[in-house]
Amino acid sequence: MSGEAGAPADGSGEIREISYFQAIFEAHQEEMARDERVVLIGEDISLYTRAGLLDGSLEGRVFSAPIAENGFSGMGVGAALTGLRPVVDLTIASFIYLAMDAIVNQAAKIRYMTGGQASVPIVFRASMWHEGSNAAHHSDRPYPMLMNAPGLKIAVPATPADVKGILKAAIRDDDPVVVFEDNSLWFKSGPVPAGDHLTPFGVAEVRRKGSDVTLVAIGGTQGVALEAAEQLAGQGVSLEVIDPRTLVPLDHETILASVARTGRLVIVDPANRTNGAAAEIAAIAAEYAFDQLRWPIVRVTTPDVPIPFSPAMEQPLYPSVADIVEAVRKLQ
Amino acid sequence: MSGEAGAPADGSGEIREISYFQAIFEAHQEEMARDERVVLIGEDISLYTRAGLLDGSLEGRVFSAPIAENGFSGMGVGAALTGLRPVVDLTIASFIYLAMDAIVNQAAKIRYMTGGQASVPIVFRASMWHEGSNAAHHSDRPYPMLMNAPGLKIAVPATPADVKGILKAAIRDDDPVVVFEDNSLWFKSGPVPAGDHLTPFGVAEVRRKGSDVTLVAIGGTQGVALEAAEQLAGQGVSLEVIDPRTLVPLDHETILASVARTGRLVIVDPANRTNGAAAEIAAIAAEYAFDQLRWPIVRVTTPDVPIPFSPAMEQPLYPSVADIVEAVRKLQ
Amino acid sequence: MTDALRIEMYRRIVRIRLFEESVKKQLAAGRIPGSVHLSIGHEGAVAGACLALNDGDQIVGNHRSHGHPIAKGAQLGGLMAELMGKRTGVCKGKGGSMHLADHSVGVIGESGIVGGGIPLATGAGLSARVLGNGCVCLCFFGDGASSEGSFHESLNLAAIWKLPVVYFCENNLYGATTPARDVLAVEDIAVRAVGYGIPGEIVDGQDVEAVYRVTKEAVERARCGNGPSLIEAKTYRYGEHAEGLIIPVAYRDTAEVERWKQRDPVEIQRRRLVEAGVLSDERADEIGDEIAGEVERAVAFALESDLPDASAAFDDVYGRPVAGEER
Amino acid sequence: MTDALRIEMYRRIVRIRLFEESVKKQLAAGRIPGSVHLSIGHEGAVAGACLALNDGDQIVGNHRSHGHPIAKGAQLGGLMAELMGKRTGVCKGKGGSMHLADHSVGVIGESGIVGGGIPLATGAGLSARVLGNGCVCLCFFGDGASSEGSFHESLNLAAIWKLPVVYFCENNLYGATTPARDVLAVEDIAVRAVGYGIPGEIVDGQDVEAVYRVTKEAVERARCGNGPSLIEAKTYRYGEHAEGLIIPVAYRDTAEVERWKQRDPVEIQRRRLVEAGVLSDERADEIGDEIAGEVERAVAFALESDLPDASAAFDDVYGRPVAGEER
Ligand SMILES: Cc1ncc(C[n+]2csc(CCOP(=O)(O)OP(=O)(O)O)c2C)c(N)n1
Ligand SMILES: Cc1ncc(C[n+]2csc(CCOP(=O)(O)OP(=O)(O)O)c2C)c(N)n1
Ligand SMILES: [Mg+2]
Ligand SMILES: [Mg+2]
Repeated sequence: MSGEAGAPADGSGEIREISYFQAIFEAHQEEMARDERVVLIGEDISLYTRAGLLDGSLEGRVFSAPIAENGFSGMGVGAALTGLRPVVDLTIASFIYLAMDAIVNQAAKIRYMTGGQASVPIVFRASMWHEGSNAAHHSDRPYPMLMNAPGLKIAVPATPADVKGILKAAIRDDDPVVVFEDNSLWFKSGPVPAGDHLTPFGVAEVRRKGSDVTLVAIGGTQGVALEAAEQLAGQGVSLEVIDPRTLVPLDHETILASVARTGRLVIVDPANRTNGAAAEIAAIAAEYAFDQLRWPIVRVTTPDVPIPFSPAMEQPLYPSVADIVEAVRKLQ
Repeated sequence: MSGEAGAPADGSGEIREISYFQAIFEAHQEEMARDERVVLIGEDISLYTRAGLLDGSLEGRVFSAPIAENGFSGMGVGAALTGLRPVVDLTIASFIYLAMDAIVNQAAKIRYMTGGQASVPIVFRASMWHEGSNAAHHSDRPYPMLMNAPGLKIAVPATPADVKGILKAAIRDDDPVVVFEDNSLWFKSGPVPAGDHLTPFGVAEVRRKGSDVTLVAIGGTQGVALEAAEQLAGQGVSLEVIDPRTLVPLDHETILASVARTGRLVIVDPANRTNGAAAEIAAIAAEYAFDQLRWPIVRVTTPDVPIPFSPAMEQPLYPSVADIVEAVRKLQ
Repeated sequence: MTDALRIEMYRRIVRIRLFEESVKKQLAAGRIPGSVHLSIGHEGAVAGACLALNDGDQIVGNHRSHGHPIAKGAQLGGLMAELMGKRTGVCKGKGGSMHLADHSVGVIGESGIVGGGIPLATGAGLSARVLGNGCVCLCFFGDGASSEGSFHESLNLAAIWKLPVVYFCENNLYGATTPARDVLAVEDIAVRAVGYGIPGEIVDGQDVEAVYRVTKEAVERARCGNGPSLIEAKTYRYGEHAEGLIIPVAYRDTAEVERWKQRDPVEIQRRRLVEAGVLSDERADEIGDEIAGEVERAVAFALESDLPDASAAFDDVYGRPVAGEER
Repeated sequence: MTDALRIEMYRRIVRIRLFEESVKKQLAAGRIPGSVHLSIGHEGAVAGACLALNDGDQIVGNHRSHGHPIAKGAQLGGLMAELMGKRTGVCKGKGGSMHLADHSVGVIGESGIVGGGIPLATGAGLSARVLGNGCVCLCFFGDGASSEGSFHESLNLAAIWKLPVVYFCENNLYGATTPARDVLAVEDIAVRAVGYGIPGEIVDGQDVEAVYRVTKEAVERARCGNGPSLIEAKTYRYGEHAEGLIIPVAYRDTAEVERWKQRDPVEIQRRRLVEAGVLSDERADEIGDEIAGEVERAVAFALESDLPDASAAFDDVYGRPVAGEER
């Protein structure tokens, strides 16, 4: 049911069950076909056309790059300034640190610094890897950092429909968007409308309606959130599960309205705890929904440790159904 | 009075009035003289010995580097792994983005990834510039981002005594510490104990005692915070002003204990609003001091815009006395 | 090289010089906030290189790039107003000295982050290649910037895809207070071209015509699909790293400064044109006067202009304002 | 080169080969989590280079660096246990395949971030210079990594300060699925040495003795204070980029793979020693058996070892636990 909720049909086409991964490439394919200015830049991506993920005719706009994240990200920014609409594939999110100058100093600021002369229509894609024993150099979830950089839009799509809709909307957006994919979702399927399906920015999706506790779940945590909601429903506790879908802009209204009804807020965030996205959401609620809040705001996050290699240590770190159930139990 | 509060004498020496800037160099001078493993790395820093900020005899340990932030920061990390205790001067905080791989992927994670075989005793210094029309490429305050990277310690010293004590403690610390200096403080003076004055990490300083509202003020905002407290005192509102001094580790106890007494929390943070340090502090209070909180938590921050050049636009952006007074007024 | 072009070179050099001298005065008078990195001494390199471009071509500058938009044909009024933080500034007062973009003449960005502009120029090259619009991008940076990773990454990217970019290093022998010889493992930055299989040329930056010739060749190579080049212009800044900045110790010889001033780009071109009979001394003086007038009008325009409203700080963060918390 | 050394080269090559073959089996059997980048094919380069060092010297590896600690003298048990995520692993199960540091033998770090280790090695050079301890650091990286800015920045830093670092590129012609020729503007990475005024050497990576000789020279230069060198070993990986990774399309010729296997580093050194009468075929077989035994014991040790407690995830974030929120 989370899938349907995430895929409001826009009437343009039939609904198919496809994977998150397929949805990513549908978005690329459609936007590249629609607009010749869309180009792809990233490592090893000549595979996209060669493996049939994208149509072979697009080959000339797929730039399979050297391993030079800051260079090719900045190149993407320059291309965006001069007429292209690049999608820069940073592959794994930990590589974003190498491209921070291009993203934060350049992409995010150039419209502003030029007094609006320029726009920077660029999309950065990055995937966040979990539970694969990829260890500390390949397991970060750095979206909270980028939320602190004005000028960027930050998306964390959680369903096939949303990743398609967000990517398409991002490619058409005149501002830099960083799309964080949750790698654990890549091979999960869900309903996706065919054709021009766009997901609006700044509009949260209520994945499950409820009345006792508001559960804001970020990105790939929808699954554990909904499962926890199901379990707790069996125990007479009704959870409202909200997926913000984009963190910048963030849909304050939907979250605050829900908290106003429930008086309880739990935030599930797969990023590290300190200054994660959950901190911002908690701060907003503590300022603007304070009078309706009846219980402490609880964050369920990945603790503040680099991600270890051994599954014995890694797996228990991520927010789980049990963690959420326990957090909610605290509020009674 | 803020100065005295920030300079608990350690009995080792007389108290002098020196500037924040002088205090920085006293710390360097003393630690380099004390420990031959301390080296400095940064751009244009051969000036330090040539201008007499440091003793000429230290010249051989001052590495005036090419403009290559990631390279020399990573070099610092490698040096820290192999017996030195480098202080890497990144000059202006916006340049940190270029060194994020060295800081976040390497410095922060190496102890962990090696299972504790290695330690990374390195200090990164960065100064944050305000109100000088330095524009968007030279005006960032990126400490909130680094708070999300486990393995780093983050300090925001606000007085000459604290910047000296924090730098000295950071140099002796076996873990990477990023010290954010507020450039607007450089030429302000305050009492600093001579000799071995160390400021502990994770211990906030109460800059002014009060009973009605807890005001957590970060880094360079102590001045406006204390002035606002003074103004409000005249109107019968008693503010407790707390300077966390280090953001990682953060002194939860002092903040929560104060909030428990006052029931009101305002946080003043010169970083951009979304996911600033204020968000984390608000989230902590909303979880652990909720039952004592009687009013919404209010953040007074720099709004989410890149910093503009023109003083007409720049100056009003930063948290001011009036902003704080207004925020506190909301809580009555 | 036509006479008209040679005179235009002189005109642009003088325009930069007089603009910058005025900037220095306005700063001293407290009319320009912050600090400024002046192009004085670099005019030959800057003007010679920009004149080798077509109007539709692009340039990317750095922190020391007041001269570059001027050389590319920008109006002085918007530049001076920008430096004074006025709403009529070319960037509405948001960019200031280190960010004098003027998209109307192809000045697509200046980066206050050293080396930050090099990938941007590379991207303009990518656009030219994909869009097939025949544009070339000229990328300015300093000797100091050539130590940044972005230099290496960009030259490699442009070389493999034969992007129409000319990388133009203004080697003024110092990065801030640091002598290039102390932080550069090689004497000539141009030799680094070898690592990317592209042409690397050294040119006398004080000789605008020499710069023009070398750049023109590189621009033509780029435009024909033969890929990028690296040009190193040996030049010198006459003033401090940044105007107003007090540097507590001497880091260069006054004799060195004087030696370079003997080879002043304004004088060299003036003398050459006068000696060749292309320009009379009187006409040269007239040009100076005309340009002085232009600069005066720019100053007047800037001084008359209003400061932006404080609320303008909230515009231009995004193309369309983004929903979110009210402030 | 003594016979003993030549035999030791053979021994280390074989040790890497057999260890890696076992790793492949353990992975397939589900005993190693995640994925692994094997050194098979690179053994000549890795062993030849490491043997040119003293015991007290250091190396820095990358994501494909199981072989490097072995070549530097690490015990196999701790490495295999690490790959299985056991608490007895050399990094207590926290590092895994891409982070096999073993400080006891000077393996100071391996970086899963491509290019991330290059500045670290440079820093080891800085330490050696400041501490005057006579150490040299050998820095391994791939052809792909040579496109990163960290390569450029590091070589320049090491060159200006004459740091005792040997930059050793294992050019296996591909970065993941991307042919080096598509993303490198030059054929030989070694030519980039010109840009830093340091020696650049190309060597046959399949010939352990050639690698040893070239590296030894560079190490001696470094140790005597004559600064860094760049060595490019031409080599090849026999298997996939990462074991277990399925690559949906062919990106290299099977003929190419076969051609390289004809020049197998194990075979080349064995044949050479046998032909020179330094080693008999029987003794070579015995060495193989001895090492097979070592590897078996390492596997047994790893299998017997316990997994870490989940709570161990919270150790080693800082030297001393940091006050803060209870979890
Ligand atoms: C990434 C970065 N590092 C450092 C600085 C500070 N800085 C500004 S200009 C400058 C020197 C630049 O030297 P060069 O590239 O030679 O240009 P020049 O000023 O000589 O024209 C430095 C270090 C900066 N702005 N950006
Ligand atoms: C900064 C960074 N970018 C990308 C990757 C993904 N990645 C891992 S290995 C690899 C290829 C590396 O090629 P090369 O340096 O030639 O080493 P090889 O695998 O061939 O030994 C890539 C792109 C990474 N780990 N780090
Ligand atoms: Mg310079
Ligand atoms: Mg390779």
